[in-house]
Amino acid sequence: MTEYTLREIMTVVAAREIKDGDIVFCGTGISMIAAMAAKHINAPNSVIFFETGAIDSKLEELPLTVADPRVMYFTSMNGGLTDSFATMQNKFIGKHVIGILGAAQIDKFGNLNSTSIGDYLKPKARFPGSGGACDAASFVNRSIIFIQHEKRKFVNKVDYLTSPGWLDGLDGRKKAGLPGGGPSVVITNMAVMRFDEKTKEMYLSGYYPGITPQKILDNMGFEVDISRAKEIKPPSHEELIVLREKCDPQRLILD
Amino acid sequence: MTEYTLREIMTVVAAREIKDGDIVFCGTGISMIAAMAAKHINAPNSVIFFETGAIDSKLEELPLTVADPRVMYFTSMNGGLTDSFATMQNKFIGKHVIGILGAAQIDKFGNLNSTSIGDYLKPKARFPGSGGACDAASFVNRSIIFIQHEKRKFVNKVDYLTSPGWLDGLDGRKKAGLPGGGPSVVITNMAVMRFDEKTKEMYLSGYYPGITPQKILDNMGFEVDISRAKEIKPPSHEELIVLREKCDPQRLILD
Amino acid sequence: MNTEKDKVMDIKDAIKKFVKNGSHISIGGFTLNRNPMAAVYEIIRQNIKGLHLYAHANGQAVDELIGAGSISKLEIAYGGNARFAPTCIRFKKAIQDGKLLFEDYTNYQMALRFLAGAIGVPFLPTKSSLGTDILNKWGFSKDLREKDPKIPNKKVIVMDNPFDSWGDASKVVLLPAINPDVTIIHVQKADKQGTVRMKGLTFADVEQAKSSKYLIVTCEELVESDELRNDPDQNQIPFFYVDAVVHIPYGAYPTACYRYYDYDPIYLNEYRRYAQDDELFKKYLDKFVYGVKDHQDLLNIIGKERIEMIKADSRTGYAVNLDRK
Amino acid sequence: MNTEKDKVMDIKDAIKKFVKNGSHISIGGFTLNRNPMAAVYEIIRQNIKGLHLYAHANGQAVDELIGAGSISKLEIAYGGNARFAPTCIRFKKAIQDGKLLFEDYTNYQMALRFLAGAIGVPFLPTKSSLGTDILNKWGFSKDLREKDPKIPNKKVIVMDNPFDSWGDASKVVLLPAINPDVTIIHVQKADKQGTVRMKGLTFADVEQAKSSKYLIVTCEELVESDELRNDPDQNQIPFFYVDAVVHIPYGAYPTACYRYYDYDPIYLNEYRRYAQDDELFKKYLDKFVYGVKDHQDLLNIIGKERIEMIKADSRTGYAVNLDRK
Repeated sequence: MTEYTLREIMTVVAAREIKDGDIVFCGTGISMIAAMAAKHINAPNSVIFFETGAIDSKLEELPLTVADPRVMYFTSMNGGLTDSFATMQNKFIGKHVIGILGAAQIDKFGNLNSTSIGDYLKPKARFPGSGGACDAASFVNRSIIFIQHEKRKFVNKVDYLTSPGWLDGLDGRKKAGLPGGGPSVVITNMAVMRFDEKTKEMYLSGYYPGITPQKILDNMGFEVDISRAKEIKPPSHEELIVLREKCDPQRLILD
Repeated sequence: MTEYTLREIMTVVAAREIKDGDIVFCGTGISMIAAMAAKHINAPNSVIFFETGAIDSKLEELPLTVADPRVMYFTSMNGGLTDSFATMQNKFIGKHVIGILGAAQIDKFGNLNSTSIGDYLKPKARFPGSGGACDAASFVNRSIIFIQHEKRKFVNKVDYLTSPGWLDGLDGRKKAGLPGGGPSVVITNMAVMRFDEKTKEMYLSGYYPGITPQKILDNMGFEVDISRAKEIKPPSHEELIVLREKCDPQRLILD
Repeated sequence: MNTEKDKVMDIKDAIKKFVKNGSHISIGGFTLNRNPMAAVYEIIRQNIKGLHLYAHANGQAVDELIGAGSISKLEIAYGGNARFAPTCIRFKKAIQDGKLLFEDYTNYQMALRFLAGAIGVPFLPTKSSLGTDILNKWGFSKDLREKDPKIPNKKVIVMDNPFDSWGDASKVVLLPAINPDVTIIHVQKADKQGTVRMKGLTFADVEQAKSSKYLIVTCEELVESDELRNDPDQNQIPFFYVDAVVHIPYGAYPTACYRYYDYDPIYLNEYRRYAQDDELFKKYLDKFVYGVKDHQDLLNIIGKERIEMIKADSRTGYAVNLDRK
Repeated sequence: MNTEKDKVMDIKDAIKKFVKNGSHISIGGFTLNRNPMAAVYEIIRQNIKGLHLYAHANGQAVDELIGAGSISKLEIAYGGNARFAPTCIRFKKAIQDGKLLFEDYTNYQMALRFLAGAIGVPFLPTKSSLGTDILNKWGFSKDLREKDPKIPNKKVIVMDNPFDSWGDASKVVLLPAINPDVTIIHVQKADKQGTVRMKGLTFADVEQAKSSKYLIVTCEELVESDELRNDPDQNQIPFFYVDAVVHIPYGAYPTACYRYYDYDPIYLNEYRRYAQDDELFKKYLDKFVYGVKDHQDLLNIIGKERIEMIKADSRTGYAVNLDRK
């Protein structure tokens, strides 16, 4: 078996979530590599697009932000913010969009905080804020969340609800008036969590080789069902080659 | 004195209303020639733009409609409908836009009908409808109206109020929530009418050489004040040359 | 919505596949420019009926569709076609004869309604038409609105500005979104996958395209993707909005297509004469629409000389000195 | 708004003329791309204070303006700059220290707010942020909202869909329009009169530009009008929106300008180190902003080699194989 880093398995697991034909709303960092990898591996007809307005970029080099000039090359179209977000809010296109999001905090319904910890007006820690994350989380039908597995990040209640997950579960999104579906998967440095189809509560779906479900629970601020958990298939040699040689040869993100 | 046709004097009188620096919302037909003439004569820095999205077209030939390919040549920008109307609704730009409109009926407050005569659902006569006229009449600060001087056109009440004039006079526009100012001038085949600053009621401002104020009244369905009326200065030789040689040498519109 | 790589189709197949009796449709272009005429003629030839048409000032195509009896309901801002038809003739007749359900908006309002549909919101606001009969006179009955889920419950809504006087507004008009079943546009260039490049004005084509469930693009030139992707700033519609790409040179004829050809004044003048009279109009359809098997066949009837006459000049993009009387 | 033929100005004069203490401003670009840095540095040098800044994810410029103490109020969607600053450092510090009045929106919402201002409506609707704290947590107090006529009475309004379930919506969020006193954008090409052509993504520059009372355009190349008007389909802003045209090559440096140059990773990494500490940041300003007399002077300090290093490749539009660690 080939050696791999945690960032590498996280990326590969995310890439596997992308289906052929998906339109992928891509953030910065690891989510971009996951989307690039998916195109090379399992979803050749998926389309990467960026909130900045770039549609189906030819990513010869890894962009460092969604506004990197590298996203503007050889696209189907270069537009702007109002175009890209409208694409997700569009009733026909939005259904085919999958979002990839990150956050500083997450609760058991997949609600995300990327704004601040503590008092909103004078926080203990300030993060960048929503950017397009709340928009994507509002509009798209499925989303992938990346987050580090730490007790302070998996919390009972997020300090600021930046991006809607399943809100208070069940039909919470529908009651709030949100169009899309909520998060489908949470990918951490230890595990993969999914949401119960009915209650929309998070459960442990898979753990990386060498990690126990108990260790995962120990690193969370709330309990989740671990009865459905299975070990995750590690990245294949081919998957790693794609990641390392095609997606991030400079290791700008993977390191 | 040079001979001229009625259409020619109407066009010249309209051109004189355009001030240097005005942005002219231009319709089809005679209004286009008036705007073109103004640029050649009295308002070299006025800007012609079309609801279809063409800004500051170089009109080497006369366009027959606002969608004529002739409006697309050598513009500052080719956009679309949402751009052009937003330009008029824009709080900073809109104040500098002057509209040129036509209609089938007009009332004493300059409200226009370009939709239909008779019952709306099964009319005696159907016209094209608003197009962008109602939008322009809603947004811009000043407008020029072209209409034939006939009793059936100057009516007490328009059958369908397509484009807002001063509505019911006084502060009617403000009460309705309309942003711009109402019509400033009505140019007919006999006369020039303006609106009282306070009551917003139409009055006779000028009549063409050879036309009496009484004849004008005889051709209207309502009374207007004629005490302020003066004879209109006929088109100069220079104005006519511009019209005939630069604006419509094929006499597509002037005939 | 379609992410496939090759969506090239014949016009006959594209119309058959996407346009059904009773479909809600919209068409691109403005008065006598870039109307998707080849597609419109094909709709008429396929005898598709009961269409609900959303139009701003789409001109020639609207009049021909109405004249052919394809349309049962119409939402429109303007039915005119320059001096060739100050009011579109078959449109005028159909309304005066009470043969068409219709409802009037303004051009901006129709554009905003397509935009609302394109960006996925139920309505968009404007200050246009406050105080006018656009607000007061509704064409569709309350009954129809209640029965037909594809017609909004209200034509428009006037609302007090909830942000007080913010934006210098006391009131706004809310316009319901449009999401047609099918939109058809004719463009200058497209690739097989559906990336679109228009030249000249885009009118409301982009909004109409994006608001629609299915999108048929007919194009003057079917080009390699590389040509469009080497300068994607010039493209207006990303491929995934597109369901069918149809290559039809002169697909907008007899209307204009900027940088390719002008409108044909002879055709449009002739059309006017035919359109004035019901019997004559039947003859028009028999000769120019039913009587030809496809758009190329129509062009053959028109003849090379006329086609040459309207060819665009490379500097200006239109036919310089074309006799347009 | 200005229809004059020649609006060319020096950056010093343009900033002095249009940006005042307490002005409400917005700047173009996104994170590390096409920020109008030359103009931003000039604002800092002219010691203009108390600015109210409207930002979506404008990145580097926002952080420098905050760090220099130019900003007293901020409406923002995102304060990050890629791996150079996952959260913008001076932005983070200012908020954690309680030194800035601020209010959070999303990127789409800020773009829509500029669009609302540009098209002259008091608000625009979206479905974004329903159920979130974007709606619940307001940064500006009720008192400030009542006192300051340049701040809307409400941050957002949630409204039931007045068209019932039309557009598949039960509720919408209404966002108040933004009309800044001044917007500054940096573009690839402009002519003397102000017609603008950007290359690559436009971000929200067009909406920001059109929403603004005054508009300053800085450009890489000042070109003849003919060049822009020969293909006006590629232009994005008509001249009459523009009040000042300023020719500043490398005017977006150290951020990127597509097809001209890339962002400078060395500068941005150095900036991060300076920004971490208050004293160091003063040194940064002294050396790179106050210590240079204009943007060219800054470029001189950076040196030809670095400028050459970030030069865009003509095929891709960015600096291929640039070391971006």
